[in-house]
Amino acid sequence: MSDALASLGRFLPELLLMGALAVVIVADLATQAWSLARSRNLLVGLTLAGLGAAFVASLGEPGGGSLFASMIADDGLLGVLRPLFALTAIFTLLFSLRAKELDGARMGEMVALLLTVTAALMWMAGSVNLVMIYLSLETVSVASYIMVGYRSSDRLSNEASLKYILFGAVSTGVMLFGLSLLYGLTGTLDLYGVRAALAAEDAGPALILVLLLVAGGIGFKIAAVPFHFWCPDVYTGASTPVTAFLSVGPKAAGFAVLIRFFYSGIAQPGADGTFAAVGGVDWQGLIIVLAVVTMTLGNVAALLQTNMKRLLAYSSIAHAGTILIGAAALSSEGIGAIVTYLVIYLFMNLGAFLVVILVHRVTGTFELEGYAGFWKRSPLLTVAMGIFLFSLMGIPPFAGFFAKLYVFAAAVEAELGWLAVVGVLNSAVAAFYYIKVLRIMAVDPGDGELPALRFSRLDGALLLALVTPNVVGILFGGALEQISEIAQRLLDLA
Amino acid sequence: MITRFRQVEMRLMGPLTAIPIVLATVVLVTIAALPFVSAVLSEWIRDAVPAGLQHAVAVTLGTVGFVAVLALNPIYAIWLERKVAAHVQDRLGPMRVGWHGLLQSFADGVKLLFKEDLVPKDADRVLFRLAPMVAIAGAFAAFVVIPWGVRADGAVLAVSNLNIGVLYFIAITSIGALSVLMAGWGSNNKYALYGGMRAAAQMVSYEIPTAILVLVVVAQVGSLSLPEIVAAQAGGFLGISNWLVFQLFPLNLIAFVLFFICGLAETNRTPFDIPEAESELVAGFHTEYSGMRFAFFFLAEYGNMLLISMLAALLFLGGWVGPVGSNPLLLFAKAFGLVVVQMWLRWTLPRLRVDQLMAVCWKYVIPISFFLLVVVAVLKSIL
Amino acid sequence: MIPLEHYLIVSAALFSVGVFGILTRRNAVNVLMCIELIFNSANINLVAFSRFIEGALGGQVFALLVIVVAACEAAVALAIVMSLYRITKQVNLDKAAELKG
Amino acid sequence: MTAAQVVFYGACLVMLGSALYVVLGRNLVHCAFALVATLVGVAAFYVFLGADFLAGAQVLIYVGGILTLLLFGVMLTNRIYDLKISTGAVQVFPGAVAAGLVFAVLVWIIRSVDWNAMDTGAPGPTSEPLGKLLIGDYLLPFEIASVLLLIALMGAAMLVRRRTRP
Repeated sequence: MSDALASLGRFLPELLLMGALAVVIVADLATQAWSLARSRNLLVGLTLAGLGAAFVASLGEPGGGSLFASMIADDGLLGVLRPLFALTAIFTLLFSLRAKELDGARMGEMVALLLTVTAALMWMAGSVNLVMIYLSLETVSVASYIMVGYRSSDRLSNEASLKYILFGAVSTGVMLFGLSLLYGLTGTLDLYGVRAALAAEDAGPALILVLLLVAGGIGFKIAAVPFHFWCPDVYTGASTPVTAFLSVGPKAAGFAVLIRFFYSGIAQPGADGTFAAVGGVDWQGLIIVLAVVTMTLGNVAALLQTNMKRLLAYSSIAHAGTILIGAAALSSEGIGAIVTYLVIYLFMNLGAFLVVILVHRVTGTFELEGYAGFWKRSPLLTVAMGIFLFSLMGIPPFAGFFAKLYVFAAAVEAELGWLAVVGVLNSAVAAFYYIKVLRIMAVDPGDGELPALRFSRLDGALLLALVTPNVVGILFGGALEQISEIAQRLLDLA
Repeated sequence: MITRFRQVEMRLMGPLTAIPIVLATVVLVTIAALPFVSAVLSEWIRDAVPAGLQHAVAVTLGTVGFVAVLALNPIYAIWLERKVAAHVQDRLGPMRVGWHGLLQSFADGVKLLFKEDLVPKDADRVLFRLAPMVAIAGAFAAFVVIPWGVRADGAVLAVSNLNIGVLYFIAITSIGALSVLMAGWGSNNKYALYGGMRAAAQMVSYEIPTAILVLVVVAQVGSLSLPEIVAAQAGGFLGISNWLVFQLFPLNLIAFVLFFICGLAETNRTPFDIPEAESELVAGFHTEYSGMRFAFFFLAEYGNMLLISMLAALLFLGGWVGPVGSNPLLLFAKAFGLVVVQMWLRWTLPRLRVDQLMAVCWKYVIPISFFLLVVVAVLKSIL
Repeated sequence: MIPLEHYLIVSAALFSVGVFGILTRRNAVNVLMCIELIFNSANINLVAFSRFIEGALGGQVFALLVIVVAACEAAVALAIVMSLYRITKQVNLDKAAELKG
Repeated sequence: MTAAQVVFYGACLVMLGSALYVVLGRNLVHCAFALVATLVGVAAFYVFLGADFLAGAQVLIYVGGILTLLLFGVMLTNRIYDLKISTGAVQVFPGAVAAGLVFAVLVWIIRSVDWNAMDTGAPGPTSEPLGKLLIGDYLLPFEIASVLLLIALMGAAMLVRRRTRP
């Protein structure tokens, strides 16, 4: 009991989110009679306050050690990802104010879901116990299913949600079966205990089976091939802010679980920051295969897309593959590279989705033809999109370049040079479809005379907030180093 | 002619009336002497039965005993219900068959036995046949964990004395919801289906407050085992002041009333009998049933009535302990008292509407139950 | 005494049956039932290991929480099925193909 | 063969048989009721493993809750008069091969691992130690489960509520 009380103090961001959840639910009930706009403003304001407070509370150095009887590791990985999740949620919330799909929708459930899922992402990122991993992953999933189906009178939204939940339930069910076998093999639910047990005794083929089953659940969350089938449909069916959220938040948390499970659970840290697999199974090959297949398939499929949201869906699959290269490096540099990538990915991907939302607001379409001639209507938006896409491509001096650089450097360091080469080649393929979008926006003539675009102040602020980190990525070098270092240094591998 | 027929009837029925009266007396005396009977029986089992079979024989005997009581229960309960109904409505009720109509239920039973066994042409035969069996199995299975009393040597008089007795009870009663869904769907009749779905929704909804209110008791006693819950209520002024219903006044009184209301709803009794509302849905989920299958549903309904009353008596009214010490008959007296209250309510109160029914559950009963649970838990940790 | 392997093999069989159902069934609610089979097979494992390997109740706590999760997932999934059914009047997964995966 | 073994293998048969019916049956409502048998069989397993509280919870939540939900799902998403709800199963043969393969691999692995099973004996009443674990070591998962329940309740209610566009 005293352990729980002691843990509460270091659990402030999550507690703030839960407090905000309670307030929002009551406020939603109390304002049922209000006009839509008025209750919407109040709810969004309350949620922003909660998320902002959680963001502030999550800054600063993590305390190390574990919370709640070894359920959560309060380490650097969690320390970096907590503010990232809060930030993603803040952007999502502001996006949803501008998304045409959510015009006139009641926001009570949406903000409640957003608060819950943010907290659950934090739990997921910190989990060092099999029960916690499973439960937090399911909480994120269930909240995501509902968010995807939020427009319940819309057919696409419902279909996407149904596919998502059936696919998700199967993958997590399969993962659960794997976790149950792992529990039987090691006799403990604690991740560090699992490592100790596996280090003492090889598990052989049973562990391979466990890894394959668990990879199903994690692969589903990070949208890695072959567990990606839901991704394009869900991205298309969900309202765009939700899509933007799903492409950043759960993916980052999925990678955190991947790091925890593979690095803390079935690998032993060596002296020079490298890791060695335990339990008699060399799982590096599994990650490498996943990375190569995911990257390649994502990029090739993205080439064929004519719908912006589907294109971004496949692009996010390809990025997941690139990040997996960092996981295959089996070194703490690889972990740092993953976390850095995730931070930068937040700004570039959310930026691209913001442009999609703003374009959809005036054109009402997500098809690529709708983007024709935007240069004439709004040079500013086109330039912003250019920056986001160049960053996603990994062109210097934009931030995305550094993200890729770190990952590839980690791979080279781990003597996986050929994997880095595959990654670079894939980036070249990716350039084709990103540039295709830009060409349509900048070069293709739009049909007829369309009025120039006007931004609201919120749009301008959001664009500025998302463009800046991408542009000044090079200046951020120091900050990125620091993030990477915190994530590595304090990764609690006890 | 009619007078002549009546005379024959009366002459025939007069002596037969002795049967139900004698039967009831025998059963009641056996129940009162149960601690003694059981001690004698278990001694006999220990001596005369081979070691491997002792447990099986004991369980079989117990099962036969309570099945006998459960089978007799509706015969008397239906008669009682008709009498109560009649007197509420300023009538006499059954008077013809036997003394004050005591043989009426036997006559009805014989009639039901010989009725044609109908299965509608387009019905789902498997489910249609299975539904009454599941209904009665669910109702009877719940009785397995109901303890009837304790012997002098401390042994509990129950077929199976589970230490999670209350949880088992809540779990098994949820099977009832399945049986009405089966019946509703299997009949291939829209009234039956609507009735079945309403009944299932109602049972599932009211299961929540029932479970919470049981937890109110469990939180105070600190055990899921029914004999321990009863043991905690023994003693006190006149042997009744320790009954849970009188503790923490008025919290437990409210809990008891709510529990009883939930019990009414779970057994689909008026004012919660919307699933079988005659004026709306013909007869609800058992519209298409006749003969013995119909009788099975009836048996299950009266079994459930007795069950919920017994549980209320065990949880709140001290079970088998009371002013005259400890005796199984006390439990039966309390339970039958509550059964009569159920009948009284049925013939006094009007029926709720579907939306009112759900509103009562979700907007009032569940929040109040939660409130009670929290307050009781806090008080328990302070006191 | 029933040996541990027997529980595990029964659970593996249940898992395989669930997988078979997921591969072959096309009704959304039916697929949900098959998912429940998978959850249950994992739960049998957890409880069996908790008794035979760990000797503590960790696995039982896990199984209890899995049941809770299964309930949540079923509730949300059925809500979505209902919602979709209102729009399309069918829940056949092959026909829910406005979105082509 | 002792009585316990007879009951155990009987439960296995019922469980697997009804599970097979769930995936092979033509009538969806029958499939749902077959699932009841499977779930009760699993509860019987829990009893065998000494997990009495879990067995109760299994029947209460699965049979009383989830199954009723599923039945409502089946009954409400199909026309009332249409009793025969066939679900055209596709790719039965490849599906069977894949599932058979999965089963073979699982059995091979289960038999190849040396589990070091020790029988610690029936753990006795589990409700009290389980409760203590839930508010002790597993406090956080327990609280997360309550958040999950809350959000699922809210979300499900929101999804089925018919929305009128303003």
